[in-house]
Amino acid sequence: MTIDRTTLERHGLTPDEYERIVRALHREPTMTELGIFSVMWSEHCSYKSSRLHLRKLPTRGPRVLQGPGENAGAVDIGDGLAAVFKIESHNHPSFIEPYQGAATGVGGIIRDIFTMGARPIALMNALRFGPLDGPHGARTRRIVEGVVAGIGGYGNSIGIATIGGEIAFEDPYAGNPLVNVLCLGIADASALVKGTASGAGNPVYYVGAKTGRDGIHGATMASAEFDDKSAEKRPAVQVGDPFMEKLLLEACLELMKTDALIGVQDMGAAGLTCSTCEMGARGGAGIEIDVQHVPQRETGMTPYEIMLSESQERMLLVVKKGREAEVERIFDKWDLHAAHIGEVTTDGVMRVKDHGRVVAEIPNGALVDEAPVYDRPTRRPAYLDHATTIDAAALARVEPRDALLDVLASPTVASKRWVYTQYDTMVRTNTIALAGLTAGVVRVKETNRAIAVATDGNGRYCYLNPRRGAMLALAEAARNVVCAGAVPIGATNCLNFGNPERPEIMWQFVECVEGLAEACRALDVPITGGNVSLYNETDGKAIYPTPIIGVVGLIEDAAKVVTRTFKRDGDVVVLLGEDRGELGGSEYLRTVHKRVRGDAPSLDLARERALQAVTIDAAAAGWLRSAHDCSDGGIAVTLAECCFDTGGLGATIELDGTSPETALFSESASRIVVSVAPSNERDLLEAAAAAGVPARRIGTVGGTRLSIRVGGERAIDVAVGEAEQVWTTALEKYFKRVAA
Amino acid sequence: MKFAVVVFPGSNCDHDAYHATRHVLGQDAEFVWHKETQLKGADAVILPGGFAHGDYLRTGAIARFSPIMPAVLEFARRGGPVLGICNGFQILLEAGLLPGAMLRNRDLKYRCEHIIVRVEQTDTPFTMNARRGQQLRLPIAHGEGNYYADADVLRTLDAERRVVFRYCDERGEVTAAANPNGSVSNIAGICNEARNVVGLMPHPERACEGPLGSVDGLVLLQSVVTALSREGAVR
Amino acid sequence: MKARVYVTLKPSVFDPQGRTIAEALHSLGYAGVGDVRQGKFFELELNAGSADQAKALAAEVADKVLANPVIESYRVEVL
Amino acid sequence: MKARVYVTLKPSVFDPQGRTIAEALHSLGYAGVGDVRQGKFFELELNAGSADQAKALAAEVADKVLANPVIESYRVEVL
Ligand SMILES: Nc1ncnc2c1ncn2[C@@H]1O[C@H](COP(=O)(O)OP(=O)(O)O)[C@@H](O)[C@H]1O
Ligand SMILES: [Mg+2]
Repeated sequence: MTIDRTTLERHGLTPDEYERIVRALHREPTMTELGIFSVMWSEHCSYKSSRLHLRKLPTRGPRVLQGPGENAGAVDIGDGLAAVFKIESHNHPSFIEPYQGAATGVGGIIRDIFTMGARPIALMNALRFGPLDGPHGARTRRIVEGVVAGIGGYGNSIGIATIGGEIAFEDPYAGNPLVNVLCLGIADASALVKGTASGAGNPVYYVGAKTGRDGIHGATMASAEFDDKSAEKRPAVQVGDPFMEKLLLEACLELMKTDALIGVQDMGAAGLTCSTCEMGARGGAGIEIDVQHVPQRETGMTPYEIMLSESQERMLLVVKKGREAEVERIFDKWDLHAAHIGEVTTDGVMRVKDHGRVVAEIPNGALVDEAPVYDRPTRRPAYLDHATTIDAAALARVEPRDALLDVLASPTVASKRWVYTQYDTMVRTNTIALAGLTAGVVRVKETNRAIAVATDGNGRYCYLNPRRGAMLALAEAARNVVCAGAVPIGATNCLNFGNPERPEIMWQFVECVEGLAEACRALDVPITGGNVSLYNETDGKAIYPTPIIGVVGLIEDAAKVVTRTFKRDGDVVVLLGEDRGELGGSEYLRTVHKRVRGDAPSLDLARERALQAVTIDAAAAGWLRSAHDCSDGGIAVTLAECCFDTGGLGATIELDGTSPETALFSESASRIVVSVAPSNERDLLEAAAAAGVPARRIGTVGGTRLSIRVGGERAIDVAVGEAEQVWTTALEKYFKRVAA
Repeated sequence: MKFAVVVFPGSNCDHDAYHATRHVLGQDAEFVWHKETQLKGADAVILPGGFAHGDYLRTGAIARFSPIMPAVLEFARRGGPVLGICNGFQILLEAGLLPGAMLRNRDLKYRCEHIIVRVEQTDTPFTMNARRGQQLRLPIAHGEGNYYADADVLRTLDAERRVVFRYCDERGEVTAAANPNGSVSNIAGICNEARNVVGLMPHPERACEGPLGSVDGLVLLQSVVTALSREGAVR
Repeated sequence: MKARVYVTLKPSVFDPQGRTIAEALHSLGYAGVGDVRQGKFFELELNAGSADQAKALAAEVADKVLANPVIESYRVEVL
Repeated sequence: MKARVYVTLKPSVFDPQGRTIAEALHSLGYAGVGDVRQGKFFELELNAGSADQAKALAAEVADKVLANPVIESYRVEVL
């Protein structure tokens, strides 16, 4: 057989890679084998462009039970329990078919969590879209509606609370939205399940939906740019079946309570191929299957199609020989048919048969360990020469009050109520901070503890300064869980970038990874897993480099959760941290002055760490009535948001500074606005002083107006109700149906 | 007393009902799988929320054929207290234990948030500890809670005082703005003629503990404990 | 043999989906579109001896399961 | 004038709802029912000069709004 250039191109393989395949096999591959290599060596599955750099991330820590390499990471949360979590992207499918793309993304990450033996208890999502108005506004609104409905459609149905997330709207995402979904589960720390095959002769089971022709080469699609021909690749999108997954979830958790299971992995990207060779590779074993036993939805499917299908809601399990009846009984109870499709072998080979005839025979090592690794060239992008400067003098003067209302109405800053009311935020009665009030917080039943989760990532900062942008993303996500009173104990990350074959993109990627690694080390937050999504481009235009960081934090006493809202008249407002007058990359510059310019805010990791420590201690001491960090929109937005959802409670604030714009809208990092009872003010200020954290009383809670003076001059004086109206309705206005 | 929480494939608030009755209320509670045919000696039955059979076809349409349903019908016929919450309410409608049907929410969107209902009737086993006119702050979480019944049925429901809960605003007024899903007459929950079967869209079981944002749902579950201690259980 | 069962909301029942679509179409400038009503249909593969048997089976299934008589009516077609 | 637009999932796309309904029918003892696929249809009131115009308008609307060409296909019928 000769494999020509077009066949290779169709499989996304280079001639060099083809030669590697021949070397690994010591012969030419069959078509089925070529298909298998093509998906396993796709960027999506092999991490060939990113692997070298991901090694720089710190992945160990005293609480880490499982780092990268399994279906999800796990950290110890005490009481013999583990928090299991991971983030995953479904960007490309969500652009093509927003509802199903987002829904199946949710389905995929949930499977990664319960395959670890964890009961999924919370979902988060980080979304990026283009502007809701302007030339692509109508299309973007449709995408937003579809994505939000799809996330809700899947999560609500399967019954896992969606407890938070974040959404930003920026031009570069118009042709390539981002849909990143995080799932958190709780497992018995001593009973984490691995995706491992071992024990020669142990049976291999397939369970879940039947295999169809859908999604063939989905992994390859996620490894290529979009262009006007992408429409042809469309059938790669699948329809999610949350009901099937609910059955799988319950049946698998029930099976995991027995000791009949050796290992399990879901069939996500690259389907049966990936699960078969990865499980074998992890266990140092081989797996032999016969595709004739694979349940099929369509007739006449070839081994090639069966191995590459990405039909959703399927799992591969290895169980102990002799326990088959018990396993089958559990799946039968849930109306799932478990099909015995093969056995574990000792030869380290993935062997695929079709009615007994061998159609593929590949050493696991060749597929997994010997996959190509590229050290792609990098080059600092030229845009950085001019984008990082701002000509402040050229900015038109704007009334601060109007600027605040403008920024509050920016969809990125505005309340996301329109979105999160479409999600079941409470199912399983663990959510102990209502949606929109803080990082997502779930209690851990049967303990006193709670877990806070936050996701963050500012694409503008990363565009202007990728290294610092990634550091800021980690710092902000950690700060957000800290504001809930939690200690950050682990992080996951989803690295969304353009085409890594372009040196400028690769440079952004490497800078971000290195920045992230440095921040993780400094703040002592290990990375336990993640995902890389490259080729986020349409017609040669890349998205902003967008690392999304999810941080998980632990609260020892669930009764001490802190939220963002001011609570009581007369409470003292204290600013922890200090402003450095940084407007670069700010929401204010973008919204009010239509500029994405300047350098990202500076970040001193030692100061950040001290700030977080003081806040954690103050929360544990019970001093904090509220806590909210300063991010998009600066302290003006922070203060406004502290007043919102309180029934109109206001505040009177005095800030330092000479320029109101800078004092109000600077996005200097490492700042938290807290409110405390007057009797706790001294305690807090002394604790901060002892830790070397700048802290200052900036005002008091009370009245029904938000009044801010800057350098003694009145800058903003607005009724909370008026500002809140702007903030709450800004997003839904775009989605109001036209009256008949 | 003992609650049976029926679990259909796709139920997802089964644990919430179990947790509320067992751990918050301190009563006995047991899950009953839909393929069983006995209620295991329960004194009250809860059909929990969720998406039984994915809610594919119509909400509750497939679940009503479950093997357990004849036992539920028989229990209800003998006067046993049955509470259908959200999807459980939809199943009761499909099973004909309660009249009417569910349509998609007026704005076609799933909605999850706290709303207020007004207790209209207190002579049901699930509201006897409540005051008439009492406002309860409860979460809703549904895409198809737009209750529909034709004019005849509505007249009967009114005449027989069978509308148990109505959506209202903070002042207790039943207004269009306070109606989250388009339900006819702001109906949030109803009961059968014998008053022992109650269905409602809001989730009282999610509102039984302070940290969750409301404890107003407790009164429903406590009522049935009171009712049974007064009147004795049906077996 | 194949049969289709068409299920529609009864005329007296308000159809929020049809209404929303009509509004969307108007806002997109399709002034020529008036009322819209949405229904669903089921395509059933049937193992039946005759068209009449197929029709009877489909009707039974529609009556019992596929349609809710409180709000919906149905129509059966054998292909 | 009236037109109907029938929308179905493309044959290659899995229809979880249809499958679940089929399984429910089997467990109810309807052994004579094989595969089930679910679709939806829209009944449009159209203001059009001719049947051809009506068909063209309905097709345009189907293409743009009623069906999602990525996973669905549609068929138009003028009544
Ligand atoms: N950005 C990243 N940082 C750390 N680990 C990563 C990152 N991206 C991927 N990984 C790890 O690589 C492994 C393979 O990831 P992936 O192929 O996405 O798994 P799956 O196929 O289960 O989704 C996982 O253990 C994942 O945690
Ligand atoms: Mg996986």
